[in-house]
Amino acid sequence: MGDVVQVAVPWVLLAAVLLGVAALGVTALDGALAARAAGRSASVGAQHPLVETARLLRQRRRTTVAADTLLRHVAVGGFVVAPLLMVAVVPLGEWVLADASVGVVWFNAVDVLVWVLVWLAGWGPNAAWSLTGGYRFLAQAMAYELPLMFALTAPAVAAGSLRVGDVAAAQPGLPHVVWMPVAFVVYCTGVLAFSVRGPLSPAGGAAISGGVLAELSGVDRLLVLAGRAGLLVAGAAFAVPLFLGGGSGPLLPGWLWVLVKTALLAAALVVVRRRLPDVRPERFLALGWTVLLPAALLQLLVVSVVVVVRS
Amino acid sequence: MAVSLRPLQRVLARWAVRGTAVLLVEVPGGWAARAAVERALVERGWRAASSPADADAVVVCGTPGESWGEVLERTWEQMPGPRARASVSAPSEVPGALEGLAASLLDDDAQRADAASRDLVPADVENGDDMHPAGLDLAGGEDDLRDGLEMDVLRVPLGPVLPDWPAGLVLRTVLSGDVVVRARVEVLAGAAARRDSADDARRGDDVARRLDAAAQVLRLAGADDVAARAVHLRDAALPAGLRSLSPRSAPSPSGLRSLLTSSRGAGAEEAHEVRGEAARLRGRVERSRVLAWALREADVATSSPTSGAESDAAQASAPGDLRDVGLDARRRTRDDVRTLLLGLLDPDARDDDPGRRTRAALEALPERLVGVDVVTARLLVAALDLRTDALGDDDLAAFAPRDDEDEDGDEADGGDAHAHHHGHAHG
Amino acid sequence: MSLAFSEMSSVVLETPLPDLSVLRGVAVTALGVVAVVTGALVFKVDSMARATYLLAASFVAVGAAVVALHLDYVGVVVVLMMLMEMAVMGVFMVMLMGMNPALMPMSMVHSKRRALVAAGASFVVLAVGILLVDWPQRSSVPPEGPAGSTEGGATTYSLGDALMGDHMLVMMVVSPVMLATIVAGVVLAQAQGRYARLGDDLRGTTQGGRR
Amino acid sequence: MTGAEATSGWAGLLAVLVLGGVGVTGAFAVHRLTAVAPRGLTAWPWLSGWHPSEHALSRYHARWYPVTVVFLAFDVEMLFMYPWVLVVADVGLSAVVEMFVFLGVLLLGVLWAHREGAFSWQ
Repeated sequence: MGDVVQVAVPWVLLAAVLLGVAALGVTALDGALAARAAGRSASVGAQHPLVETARLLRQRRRTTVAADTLLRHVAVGGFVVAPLLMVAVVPLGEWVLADASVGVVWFNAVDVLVWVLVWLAGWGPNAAWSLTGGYRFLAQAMAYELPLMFALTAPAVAAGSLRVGDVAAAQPGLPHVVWMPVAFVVYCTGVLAFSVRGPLSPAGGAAISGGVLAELSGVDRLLVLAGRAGLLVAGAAFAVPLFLGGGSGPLLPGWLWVLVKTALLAAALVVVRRRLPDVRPERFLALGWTVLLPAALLQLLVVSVVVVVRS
Repeated sequence: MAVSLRPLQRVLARWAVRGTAVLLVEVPGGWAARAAVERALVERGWRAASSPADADAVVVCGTPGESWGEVLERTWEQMPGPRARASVSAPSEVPGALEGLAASLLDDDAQRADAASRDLVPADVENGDDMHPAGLDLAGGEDDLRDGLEMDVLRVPLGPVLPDWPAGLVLRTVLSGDVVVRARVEVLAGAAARRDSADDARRGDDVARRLDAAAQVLRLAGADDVAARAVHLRDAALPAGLRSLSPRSAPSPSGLRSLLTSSRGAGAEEAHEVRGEAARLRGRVERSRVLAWALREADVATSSPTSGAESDAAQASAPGDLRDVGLDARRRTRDDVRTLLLGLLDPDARDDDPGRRTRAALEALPERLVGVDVVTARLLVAALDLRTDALGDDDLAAFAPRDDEDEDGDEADGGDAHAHHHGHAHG
Repeated sequence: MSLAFSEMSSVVLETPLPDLSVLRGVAVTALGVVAVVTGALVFKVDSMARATYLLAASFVAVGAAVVALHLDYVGVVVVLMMLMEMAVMGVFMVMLMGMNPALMPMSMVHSKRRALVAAGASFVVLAVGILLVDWPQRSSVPPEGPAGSTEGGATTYSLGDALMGDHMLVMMVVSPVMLATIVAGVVLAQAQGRYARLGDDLRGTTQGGRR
Repeated sequence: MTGAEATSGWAGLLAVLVLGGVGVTGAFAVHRLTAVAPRGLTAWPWLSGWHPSEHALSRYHARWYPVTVVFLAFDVEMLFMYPWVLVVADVGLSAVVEMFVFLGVLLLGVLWAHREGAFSWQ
């Protein structure tokens, strides 16, 4: 595999299109699984993203009395921008939009941006359910963020670089996931948490009437839903260079391998998400600090000792 | 320009209606209707909405009494539009009602006319002043039960318009953050509550009702697929008279579904199979470690009768200070949500007097919820399987809505629960 | 498709770009203005949420300016840390405000005169310092790290090198300080410690000790 | 080194921001044409059908604040972590020992906070 080439700015459109298609894909898969569980045809369920998009494009916007409209808009728009900012540093085979020397740290910064967006989405509408959703998300963030950070550093230590392209290139034969499985699992837990859906979604959920979504309708809701699907995809895409060997693989060109691996991991995360019940943040908090954090640190220790011995 | 957009808007409408989100409102006595609507939603590929902002349509299940007028009207006003509403009091009315909703939502011209005719801002929004922006009070402060910090509390009524919530129940909570500080129970009666509940009892649909409550707990806990299974079983357990079948319902390969659509009446063999399936579902829930882990300690800081002398002593030694009591009781209380859930899924359990049980549970509820976060509170309420339609007239009188609006001073110590806002403070 | 892809990128890559140092100067200046304006607005708004996130925006602009100066890591980590700290700080700002944190006119300043004097004095000292100090000229480029294909990457490497080598003392001092922070913070913040829960003998046999 | 490389990717990220902004604005513009009414409604926040008694924006009690203290103290450590990542291989074992002694001390603090119940909500 050659080195990563930074492509010209207009290719950002392609990145956006790929991200959008993948977001539709994971939502369709989720819809299909839900329909099958309810005893309906999965193919009808798979239309869910298109149907919901049409519904929300037609539905009127709605704001609330004395809402903080500015902050609400920042949150709604930010949900779409955040996943784009994440995939911008992910190499598609040999091309990357932004070849940042500290791409791993950049990803980390954007995933913290999600905290801000969720909390602002909760604060903006001046409504009890939204507010509760935003705060519960931050409580959960206290539990997943540190383990996630250490999980991000493990592959970087192995590659001796924070540049995403270097990390991808550092695993020609053996993908990182094989010898740092704990970091991979912790990383995936983090992705499930920051994609604001599923078991680690205290920001929403039936028990708080949708939480941060409770007062959103029309295009606002559409953008937040699209953004959180995009976050799941972006999280899966970033795992490819970090843990899954980047574009390496037989027969297919590198860029196609990246897409295939991203799609498979995103689909796996959707399936896992459906099989788990919501975990309340107070339960997750203890787990994060007493299990995930020490496990991630232990993994990091193993990786760094291996790296030292190897060099 | 608007003319050229019409075809696009019609296409959008057709697609949109395929995934209509319906806000379900259950009135006491409307249980069977609600179950029928839920089933019809699945058959159409529609879904239940989580809030008015999410909803295209609202369906009132049962016959609301007078006290419902205000909440139903306000819910309607809060829907963004396109919007439609319907009311069903019996399962047989469901297919027609949903057809009506679909037709109304598809009528783009009428929906646009409705949208154009609405006020952009609610009529009762005022200019207000610094202390009452938009004419609404600012939240008042109160010393917290746990750490003594003075924080604001919010008065958040739970119900009656709330998915997966007992029919007509209004829990007037005071929340500090997401924790219940105080709660008061009211019940909005349905017009036909008594008669319907008597009918239900005669039909012996207790298994179905308990499966329904279990499905609600599971949905609230985010275990959607298991919940779908419980709903499935509930429908199979329904007596024939309570099933309504829309003409669209397609046959499905699953054995239970064909049972369901046979509509020949719940014969002994059929009932036996449902019980077997329910027992299997119970085993699945019981074995699920993840579910156990997620639900464990989803219980209550309470000084309920089971919590024993120690916590009573603690209470006596520090009236109003619930810190120790809460933690002690949390350790001791083992009838948590999971246990209740397993009980609901037990096909052999009997519920001889749901009315009395419900009344007792409702009376104990405010105290049980003190110190509990709002998510746990909702899980607990669902797991208690409260049958408001089985309450007698005197029970309903005891829980009648009050107009005094002095929610602060209602339970226990609300004395100093008033605003502490004085002019311009510093950051 | 891949052919078009590489063709296009090579075309753009070969296009001569304007002098980057000029661009960088413009970027740093613009970001500096953003940082100052958002920072000043912190004191103008009537909402704790807005104040907090304006401050965050100000720090993000500072981080971006640092990136524009080719200190990639320091810049991005400023953004990362400040978003995180501000998100948490926002929670406390909202909680500990003596009044409604969003819907009332409020003043974010107090001890106005002393603050003005202190701010003015420190501004003058710093400005004078900038103008008078004989800034060293850069004598060499940072050493190439294994990944340091860009200048931004190399500076990160040398930062790590310094931390693990010459400036090890920094880390060794920071760690007990942080431990002390954790312990002190929890002691102060935790209303319900072990002794309160389990009694004075920590066996849970006696009724909770009361503070 | 070509010009684009020297900017080390920040132009691409700027482009993403611009595209995101254009996209979001575009979505709102499209929605004005497709929605049943172009202007949004203002409604009272939803409280199960009841009128709110007060504004929800208030001094919200986040009961997990003890955790934030531990979190903020611990996350400062990440400042050192990322640069350390680059030099582990070159510096060798001493870098690993140093960092993990550092982390070990912090973990002691976490363990202690756990025993004090900082991670269990009240």
